[in-house]
Amino acid sequence: MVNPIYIFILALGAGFLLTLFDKAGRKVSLTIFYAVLAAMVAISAQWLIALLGGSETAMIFTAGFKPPFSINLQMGLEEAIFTLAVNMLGLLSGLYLIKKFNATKVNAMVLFLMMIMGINGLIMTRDMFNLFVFMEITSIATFAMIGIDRDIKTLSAGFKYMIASGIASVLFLIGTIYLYRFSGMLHIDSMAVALDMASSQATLLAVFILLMAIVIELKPFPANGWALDVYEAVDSGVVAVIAAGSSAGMLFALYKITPLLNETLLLTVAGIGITTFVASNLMGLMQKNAKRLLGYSSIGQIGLVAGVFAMLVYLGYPINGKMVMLIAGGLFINHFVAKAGLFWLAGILNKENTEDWGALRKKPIYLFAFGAFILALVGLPPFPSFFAKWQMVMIFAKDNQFLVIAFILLGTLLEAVYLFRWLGKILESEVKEKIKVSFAQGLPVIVATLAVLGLGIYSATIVPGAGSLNIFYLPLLLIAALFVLDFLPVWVKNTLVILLMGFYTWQLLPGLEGYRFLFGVIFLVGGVILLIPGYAFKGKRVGFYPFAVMMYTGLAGLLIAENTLQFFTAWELMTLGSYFLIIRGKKAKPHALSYMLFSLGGAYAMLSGLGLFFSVNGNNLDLALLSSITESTSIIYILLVIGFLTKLASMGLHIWLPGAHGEAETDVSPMVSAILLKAGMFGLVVVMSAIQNPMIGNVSINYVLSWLGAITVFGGNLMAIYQEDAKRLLAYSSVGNLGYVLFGLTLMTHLGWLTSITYALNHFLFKALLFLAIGGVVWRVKTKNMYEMGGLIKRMPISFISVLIGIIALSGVPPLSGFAGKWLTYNVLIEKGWVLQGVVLIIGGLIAFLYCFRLIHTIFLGQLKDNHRKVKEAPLPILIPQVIFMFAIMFFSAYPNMVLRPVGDFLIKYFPQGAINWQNGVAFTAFGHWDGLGVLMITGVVFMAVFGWLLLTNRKTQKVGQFNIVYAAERPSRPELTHVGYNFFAHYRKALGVLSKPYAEKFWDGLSELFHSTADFIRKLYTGNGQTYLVHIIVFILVVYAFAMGG
Amino acid sequence: MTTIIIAVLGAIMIAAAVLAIVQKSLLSAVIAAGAISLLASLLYIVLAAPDVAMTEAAIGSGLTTIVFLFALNKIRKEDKHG
Amino acid sequence: MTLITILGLVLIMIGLWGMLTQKNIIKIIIGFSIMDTGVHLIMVSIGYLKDRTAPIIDSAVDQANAVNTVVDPIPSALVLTAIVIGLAVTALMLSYAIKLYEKKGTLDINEFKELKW
Amino acid sequence: MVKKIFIVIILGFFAVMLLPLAKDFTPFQELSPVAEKYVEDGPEELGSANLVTSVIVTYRGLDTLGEVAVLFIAAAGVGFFLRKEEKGDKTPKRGSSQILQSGTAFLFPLILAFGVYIFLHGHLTPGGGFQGGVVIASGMVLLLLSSASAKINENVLHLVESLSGASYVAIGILGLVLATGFLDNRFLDLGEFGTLLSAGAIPLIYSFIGLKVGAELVGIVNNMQKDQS
Repeated sequence: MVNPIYIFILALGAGFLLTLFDKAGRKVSLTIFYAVLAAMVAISAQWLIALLGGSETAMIFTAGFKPPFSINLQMGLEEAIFTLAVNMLGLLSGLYLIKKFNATKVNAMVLFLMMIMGINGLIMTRDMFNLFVFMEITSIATFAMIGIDRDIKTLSAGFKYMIASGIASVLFLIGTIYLYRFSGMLHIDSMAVALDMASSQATLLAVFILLMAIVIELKPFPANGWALDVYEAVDSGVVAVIAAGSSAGMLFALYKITPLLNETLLLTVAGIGITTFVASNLMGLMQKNAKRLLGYSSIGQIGLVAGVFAMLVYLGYPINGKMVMLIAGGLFINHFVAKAGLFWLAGILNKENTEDWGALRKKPIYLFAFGAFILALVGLPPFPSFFAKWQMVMIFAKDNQFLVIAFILLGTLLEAVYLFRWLGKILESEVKEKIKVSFAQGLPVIVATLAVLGLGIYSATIVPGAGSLNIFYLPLLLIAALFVLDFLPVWVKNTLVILLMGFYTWQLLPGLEGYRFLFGVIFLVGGVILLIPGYAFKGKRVGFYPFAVMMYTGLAGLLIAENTLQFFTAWELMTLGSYFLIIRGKKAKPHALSYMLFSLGGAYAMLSGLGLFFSVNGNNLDLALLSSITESTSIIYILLVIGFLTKLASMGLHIWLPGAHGEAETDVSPMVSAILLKAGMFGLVVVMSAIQNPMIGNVSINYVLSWLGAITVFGGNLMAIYQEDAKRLLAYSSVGNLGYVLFGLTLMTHLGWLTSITYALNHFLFKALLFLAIGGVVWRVKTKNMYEMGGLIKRMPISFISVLIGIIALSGVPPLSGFAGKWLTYNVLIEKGWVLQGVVLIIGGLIAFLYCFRLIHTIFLGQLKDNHRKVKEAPLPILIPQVIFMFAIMFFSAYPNMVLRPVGDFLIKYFPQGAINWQNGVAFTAFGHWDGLGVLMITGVVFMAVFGWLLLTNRKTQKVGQFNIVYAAERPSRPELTHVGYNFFAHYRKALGVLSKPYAEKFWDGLSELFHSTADFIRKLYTGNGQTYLVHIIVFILVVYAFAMGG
Repeated sequence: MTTIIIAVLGAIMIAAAVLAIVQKSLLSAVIAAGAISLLASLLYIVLAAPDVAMTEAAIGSGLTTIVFLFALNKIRKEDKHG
Repeated sequence: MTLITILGLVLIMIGLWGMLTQKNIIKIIIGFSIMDTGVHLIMVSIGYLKDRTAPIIDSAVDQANAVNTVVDPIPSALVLTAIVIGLAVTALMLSYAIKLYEKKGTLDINEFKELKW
Repeated sequence: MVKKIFIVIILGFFAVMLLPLAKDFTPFQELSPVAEKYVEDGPEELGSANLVTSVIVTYRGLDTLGEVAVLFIAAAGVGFFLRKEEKGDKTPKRGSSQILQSGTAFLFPLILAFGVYIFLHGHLTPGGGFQGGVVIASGMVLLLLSSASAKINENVLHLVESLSGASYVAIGILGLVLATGFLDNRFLDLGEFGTLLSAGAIPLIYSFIGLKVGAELVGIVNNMQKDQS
């Protein structure tokens, strides 16, 4: 094996001679330059392979003396990983910069080589002073390399960097010399052994000073203004090395000196790191400049890695143990690859403003890369940070570090805000120009993308509980295949996905038991049916199928998840897939963002809950143990329920839903509404069936939740009546419908749950139907505003029947299945005696009539618009599933026992009391009975009679022409005012006053505003003045000193 | 004896340092800074470190000052022509 | 040699004071180099042992008893390196200063605030 | 003004923070264990009378290589930084006084010889590659200062710079291959203690360091001095 010292020999030798070689031609020097970088990669790669294969850590003694008598280098697993990463970065960034290298003096190559070598040294050396030398090599080479562009911004940023770094090196020297004197050596490992921290104030102070030197180089908040300037101004290829590579070296330096730190100092580092993470992500909210934004994110991520690492060591996890590797290492490598990739992309696009990145849309590969990096930074599966974060929460929860968890999740959420906002902006922007990507600049990005994916999959195999993740392997393979096959026409992909999903459903469903089977039908059978409308689309529909499959993978994963890791992974896959489906809608971008943020917020609540669960059940991931926990039950319950309620869109957490469901594409709306919302319910069922009646003091949590359910019914329905947009109306109606679901569950009785499930099933059927029918109408008339429609009954009769059946089922009047829900509700209200909620529910139910009426009245009745005279019925692929759902509703209405009876049977397992008594399809409870088929027939007969009478008596109706203005004399100022259906329920708005104000939206808007203004206030710290930054550094050190040493 | 030498040299160095900072003329400031290094190299001899003394004298007070002067010269030239 | 250590600290503080208060970039660099000198002084003073001679084995030093008569050679070696590095940093800072001046015609650090927030 | 007071207060606190370094530090009476070994075994092991030299060149040779690299980076960096802009304007150089010129002509060879002497005797007397290199560089600088027409031949400079650096690394490899480790000086005979040709490869290494350092420093000054090229 090649001695690792050859990394330095090669770099230095080539560096020294490169000027001479250059005299023979730039080609010669370039060749040697890349050959050396490649050789450095090869050496570290070869060591990594050997070490993974079980080789011993290599010690290299320079000058042939053993430490502490000479400087030694070390090549262990960590070193091999870090040097390989850094050298790869060097090679790729070097390639990226080839054009600049060609255009400028040979010195640029020399400096670049020295930069990379310096970082290698930071990683490999075990000598304190040698560490300083390599630190200086790296920084001085960086300072000089910054001069590859010499505009005023770059220069002033570089100078600020030099000053800050100068202070750091002075501190480092002072610390080092004292530590040398106190311990008698410079070899770091022996130093840690020899040093007696308690011996004097000076010893502790020396360690502190040394630590501060390294911490300053790691850019802690708020002593990091200089770093932000560097990230913003310096060439992307160089900045990629600074942000990823130099930070890697400094993190490794921190890792090395950790044995010198006592508990207080470890906690200090943890505090600094996590504060930096939260603060810089907060400030990132206000940032528009792309590279500066990446800078904020970088600083935050480095803070996170350092903070989490210190925290783990503080909690007693061995420094080079598996947990540290998995969590801190995972977070680090994730940031390393993603950030390098993003900075490279920034250079390729060369757009300062984040809003101008739309050009990426013309380059699907790079758009994919961008998406992958963003998701990796936020920590979604299948990226390394997802597993790192998962494991981190489990570990910290085990050690009761909930404050730390809370802060980290807050920071992550803030980061998600600006990153997803950015992604959304790209996806919605109009592309005016094309970008050209050269091979040398494109390749690094592609390699980084593959690396981040590969590392994610690797993490998935080493995280504790990894074995169980095999359930996702095949679906993920399919998703990957769909990304590759995305060039195929839509019908091919649609058929393929329907077949595969159908087959999977066929295989999976019979094995599911109880409520899982029921949800399996909703998720998967529903899913397959709702894929049929896909045939109506033309072209390729790029990016639809991978994410649709991802969403269904998540949903299926929920059904079969046996442990919390599977469950959470499935949950996040589902969220991610659905986000990308929703965002496809033309005006859906902001709504997709709020969907993602609420989902992430909910997921983090859930994650904390799962962490707590992990800690109280003896560090076991098994989901089945949820029913046997005895400690912290209520908190776990609340955290998990909050997570599910965000998906269920309960009042207060609902504001993402109307936009997300309303603006989504024709077939996506029914998917996310009819199917996806049930995932939240599924979660509730899982938790509530395990933890039955948690209390806080004397208050039953479920009682509180029942009120939430009732209010949701009322509020959702109330808001639905004011909508002019047909799809939004349906969306708000979903909020209300799921309020019933929540209410039913919180009753915690047999009948309550049966009610809830009936509602869920019903909602699944009629909401899919309604969204398809209305979607079909919108497909044809190209508007969602109801006041622009009218009289469509003649042009779209099937859609009309769909909507008619849908609203009958929805409003809960006989004869259709909705009535079953209502009937059960009244039964259960009587049973439980919750009168007040009952009143709210009944009023809410009445409100539903109002908006149901509008759907028929405004869209299908009245006068046909002039421009709609030639519209056709909705495309066949959209109609077919409607017919299926119509029949399903009919069937469910006629034979409710066929469905509800088996449901009742398994509910007995949880609630043995108060089951329904079925006799030949007629349900009997203590309060009455209900015969589905009978009701359907009677109502049918009555309807036919009335209808026939109407036909008979109304033969003489006079038709009024379109332009027969019988009530003239007033000219409407706006076109929509001519429509009788416009603002139909305005009088209700007036009457209800306070009740119809959007409190929830105001609250969340206010919160967002608060965060943004705080961010804007804090970032004013960064005045741009180098001296001020210096003051920050000094004050920072003093404050930390006061905290760490004063107390 | 050495203590007195150190004290005297130290006092001069501190004075020179303050001078180097407050002095308006950049040229004098640079020379004062060079003087500090030169005096420091004397202290190194007191501290029995002749190698350091030589280096400090040659690099610290010699070359650094020269580099400063060249830089000043360049800036001044810029001033005239720019 | 506590006295020299203190002297070193004083120089560091003066240098830092210069870096924090002087507007002229050249002055800031001078402050930095004074600070550096202070650090070097501290480093050498740490290696000094009372009444001992330079670590050179010549006729004046008995090799057998050298352990008890010479000062620590390591800090000297380190300071040597530090001095050279200091020069390197100073030279680079000065080239920044030259370039900055070329671009803006001023050396006032307050003028270079293009990047902020 | 407020700002200045604030800064003085901060610095005051900072000084108070650092004070224990002087106050709580009791000077040691003995060498540190590592230093003790260097002093005790150094002369025999490496054959250098100047222990600082043995530490610099061999025991902590990697530091020194790094240090040379730092200087090299700085020289390359200054050259890179002050490279010609697209529109470079030439300014006439002013001549210097006659005395300086003739003085230099007389002094230059002497200074050069002195520099070489210093680095060749690095293992015996105070000084070594760095000091010698600086002396050589100052000779060149004097040359630059004295005559308006004096120009450094950059090709020669680069040649010296590159070859001396590469040779230094090559000697390091020889140590690795022929002796026990990278930069080990003992692949050459240690010779008779206290003579010029002793201490193994130390004089050789120091010579290359001297040349390298001299070349780098001249490079820095030259780049600072000349009009951007």
